[in-house]
Amino acid sequence: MYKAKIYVNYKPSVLDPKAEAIKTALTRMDHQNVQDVLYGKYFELTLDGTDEAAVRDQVESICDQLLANVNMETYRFDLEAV
Amino acid sequence: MYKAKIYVNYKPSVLDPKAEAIKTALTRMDHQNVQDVLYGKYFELTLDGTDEAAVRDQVESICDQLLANVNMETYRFDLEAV
Amino acid sequence: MRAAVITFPGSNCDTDLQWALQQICGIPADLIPASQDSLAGYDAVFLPGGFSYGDYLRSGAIARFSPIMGAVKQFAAAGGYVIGICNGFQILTEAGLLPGALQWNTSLHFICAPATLTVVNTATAFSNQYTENQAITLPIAHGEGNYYADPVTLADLEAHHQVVFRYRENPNGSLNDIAGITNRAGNVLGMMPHPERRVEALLGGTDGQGVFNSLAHTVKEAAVHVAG
Amino acid sequence: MLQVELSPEEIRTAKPYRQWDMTDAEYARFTDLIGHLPTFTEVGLASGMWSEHCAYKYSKPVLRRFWTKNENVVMGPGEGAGAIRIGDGKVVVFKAESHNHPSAVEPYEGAATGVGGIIRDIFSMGAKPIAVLDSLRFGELDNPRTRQLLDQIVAGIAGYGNAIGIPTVGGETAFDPTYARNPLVNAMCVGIMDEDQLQKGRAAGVGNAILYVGAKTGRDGINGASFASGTFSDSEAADRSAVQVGDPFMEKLLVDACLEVTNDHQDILVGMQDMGAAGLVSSSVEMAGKADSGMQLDLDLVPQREPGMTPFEIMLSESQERMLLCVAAGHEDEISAIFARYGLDAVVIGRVTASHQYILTHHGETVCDIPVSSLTSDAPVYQQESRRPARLDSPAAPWQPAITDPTAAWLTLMNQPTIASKASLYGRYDAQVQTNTVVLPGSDAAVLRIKGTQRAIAVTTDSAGRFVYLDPAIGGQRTVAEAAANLVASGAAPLGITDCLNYGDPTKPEIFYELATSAAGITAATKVFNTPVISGNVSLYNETNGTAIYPTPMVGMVGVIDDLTTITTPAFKQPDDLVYLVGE
Ligand SMILES: Nc1ncnc2c1ncn2[C@@H]1O[C@H](COP(=O)(O)OP(=O)(O)O)[C@@H](O)[C@H]1O
Repeated sequence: MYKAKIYVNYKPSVLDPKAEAIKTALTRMDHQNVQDVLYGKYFELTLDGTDEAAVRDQVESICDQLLANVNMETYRFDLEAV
Repeated sequence: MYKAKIYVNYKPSVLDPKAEAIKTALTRMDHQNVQDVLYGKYFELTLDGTDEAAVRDQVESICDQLLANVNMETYRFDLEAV
Repeated sequence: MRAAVITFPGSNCDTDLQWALQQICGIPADLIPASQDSLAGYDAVFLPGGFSYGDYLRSGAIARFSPIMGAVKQFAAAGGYVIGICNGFQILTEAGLLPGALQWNTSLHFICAPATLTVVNTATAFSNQYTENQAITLPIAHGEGNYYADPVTLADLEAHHQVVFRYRENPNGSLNDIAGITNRAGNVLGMMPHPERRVEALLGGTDGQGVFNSLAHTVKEAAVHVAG
Repeated sequence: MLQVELSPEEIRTAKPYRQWDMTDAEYARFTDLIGHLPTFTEVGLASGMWSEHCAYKYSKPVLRRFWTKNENVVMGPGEGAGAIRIGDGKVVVFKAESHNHPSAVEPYEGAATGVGGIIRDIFSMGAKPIAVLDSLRFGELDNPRTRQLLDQIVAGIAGYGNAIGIPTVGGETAFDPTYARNPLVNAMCVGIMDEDQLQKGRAAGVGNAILYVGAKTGRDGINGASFASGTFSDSEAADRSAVQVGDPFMEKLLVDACLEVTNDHQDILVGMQDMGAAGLVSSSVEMAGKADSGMQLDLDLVPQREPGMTPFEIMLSESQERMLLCVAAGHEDEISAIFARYGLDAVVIGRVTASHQYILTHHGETVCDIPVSSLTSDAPVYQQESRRPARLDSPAAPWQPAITDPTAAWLTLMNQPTIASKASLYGRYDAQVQTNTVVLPGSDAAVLRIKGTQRAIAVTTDSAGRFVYLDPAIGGQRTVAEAAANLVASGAAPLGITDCLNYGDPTKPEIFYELATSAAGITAATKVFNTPVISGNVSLYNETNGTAIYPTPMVGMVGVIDDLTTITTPAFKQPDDLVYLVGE
């Protein structure tokens, strides 16, 4: 069994309206020292399997096909046996 | 300067229709070995400051008031000097 | 001409489209569940608006894996006409049948409002009944209609005249005011505004009929050519 | 939530029911009714079913005096929603519901699940939902918390209605300090159907199956009904146990599947009801009660999202997007197969029985065995004491505005959020999906054509809390009159109303006076306009730290336009047209 911790974020070149809105809200709330906000998605998948390389490939393809839209997002993940 | 890596997730007892939908989709896509899906939010804040304890308190209050809906979500974060 | 309207779980403009096609524009239209995997016998395929699979991950992200999407891809590859409206547009980009992606509106709000568009390309199968630069008004109703493509893709779209409709006043942050585009081959259209909501004077106007009538015209001409 | 279940004897001495707002006298009454010391589950079910939210124990004497019948009414109060004829063999089905408390605690999900709940009431009757309206009250917008409430509540209504594909076509929004801590979120849903397809929520016919459909049961919103019947205080501001999350995608599948069942399988569908307040217990026991049946349910068969749920939790969970059907014995698989096509689970969890007992088993043990009526018709009803508030006898002198600069005065008025355009709010609602909306939000009433006919219906929601506060009787009349005027201005003939009665704590005599007197005002006006009350909902205990909101009855009215060409809209049409002022 493996646990994959997956991070999906907008590519730096894409303006993220949600992150912008959070930054504006923080400024309004007197958190002017917040320089930068990144807003992403975080997934944890628990996968049955014994072959780490195979599971890694599987997670890669799940990210690529489903969890991230590679037109505007990037992803990375950590895999650990559990 | 500090970087806070913040994870916001639904409380375990709260129904997460989004995670359910993703799990169903994965099953349909022949990823039957995915046992469990958690779908959360991930933020990175970059904050000016020198006093780690103060920045920690600040991040705590940002999470509590803005980034997480404590009615249904829990959060955790790591803080590192950058 | 015979049209297929795909019903994904969570589609909610499928019957509106069928009504507009059939009752108003006289184009026979069948509702096809997304679980089906054949589109034999149709001249055009419509992907309707709505919230397919709840749109819970990203709009259209899960719908693209429905069985019918294999058939839609084949249908498009063979030159068949495919039209995605609103959520249908989002599905087509997720499926790679159209370039780019649809992001959250810059206001972060769902917007339901009439939008005035310019028909910037009338040399397409979907717009030939409009006049060049005609202003038309169609309703928009979306939260994620903010068109994004990387600079190279965007330049490419413009260079090949793939933009069909542009907003006169950009409601959602779309790059280059894009409201609707085709693929390079010109047989796949995606648009955020809803032509099916603007086909009856009773409901405020008939500007949307042009999309359906253009297509009917194109299909009829093609049939005449084949017959001739 | 109690984790350890007390024995009947321990319950008698430890009185855990008090924390669920059940009194010692009610406990004694319940014990008498069932003939034994209640088990933990039994007393828990009674606390939910005997709450104001389910039993209307304080408001029933008031509701009984509403005028509920005329020649057009096909279904009056008592079912999921009322129904009234519009011609062409069709009926319009509608009801309004409040979700004030949940929205104050968790605005987005509170408002969203409010919309989800009222939609289920409509399609549980077999009607296709064609429109949603809302009625919103907030404190003044200078408060950041109020702005956030407004934003999130509107987002929640939009998030649910837009996704499910039912247009939100109208509503009203006003701001007053009285609602600062008790925002009002009332939602109304309207559906259309053929009269002969009307469905009822009943479980009849010994041996017939009780089918559970939709989302799994979780620990969300346990005993929300008794939560909704409590007031807020500062110390409880963090009461957050009753939050439910809506899943409009699931509900969209439910609507489509349930309508297919009601349209095509009338012969084997005995009854249908949604699981709303007090979840599984209220839907099942009410279905049994209405048919004078008994019922036995096996709780191990109830689809559960979490392990280890107790019978109390299973029965009182308010998980959303669930329906209960009664299906003729032998046809269970036929119906389940339909739901399966929509990707929905439909599970037989019990049967109709010949006795009049309500029997629940869990892990092989009987955890509840009580008369059905002990939870339904035998719930207590209280005649409250009523006292005319002193303020009504010493009204302030009428205020005479002195206008020196009309332009400035006009601008000040237009600047009031209550008067200003609400386009920034309703612009977030999909008002056009289903392509029936002829007159969009922003007018006096919304107008929807009925496809396949020459008719249209007009719908509006109205309330006037400040008027009712100043004069409950006239305020009640005025609320109905305003709704009627909105419809008439659209070219429609008013047909009937639904209502949400939003008040403070009814055990206070002054509050009860406001409730009873304004309801009498509503009744008087409904007779004048020939618009019976065919459905409604009560939200009491809208109080913070002992102070109640203005008494705020909300009226949702539906009218019919027989000919599409006679729809009227407010805008001036042409230069030189004459403008008339009609009335006194
Ligand atoms: N919350 C709302 N939801 C939908 N429509 C609304 C809402 N608030 C206002 N409207 C629309 O704007 C019109 C004017 O709103 P408002 O000034 O609050 O009410 P009224 O003029 O009916 O007293 C309403 O008739 C309705 O069409």
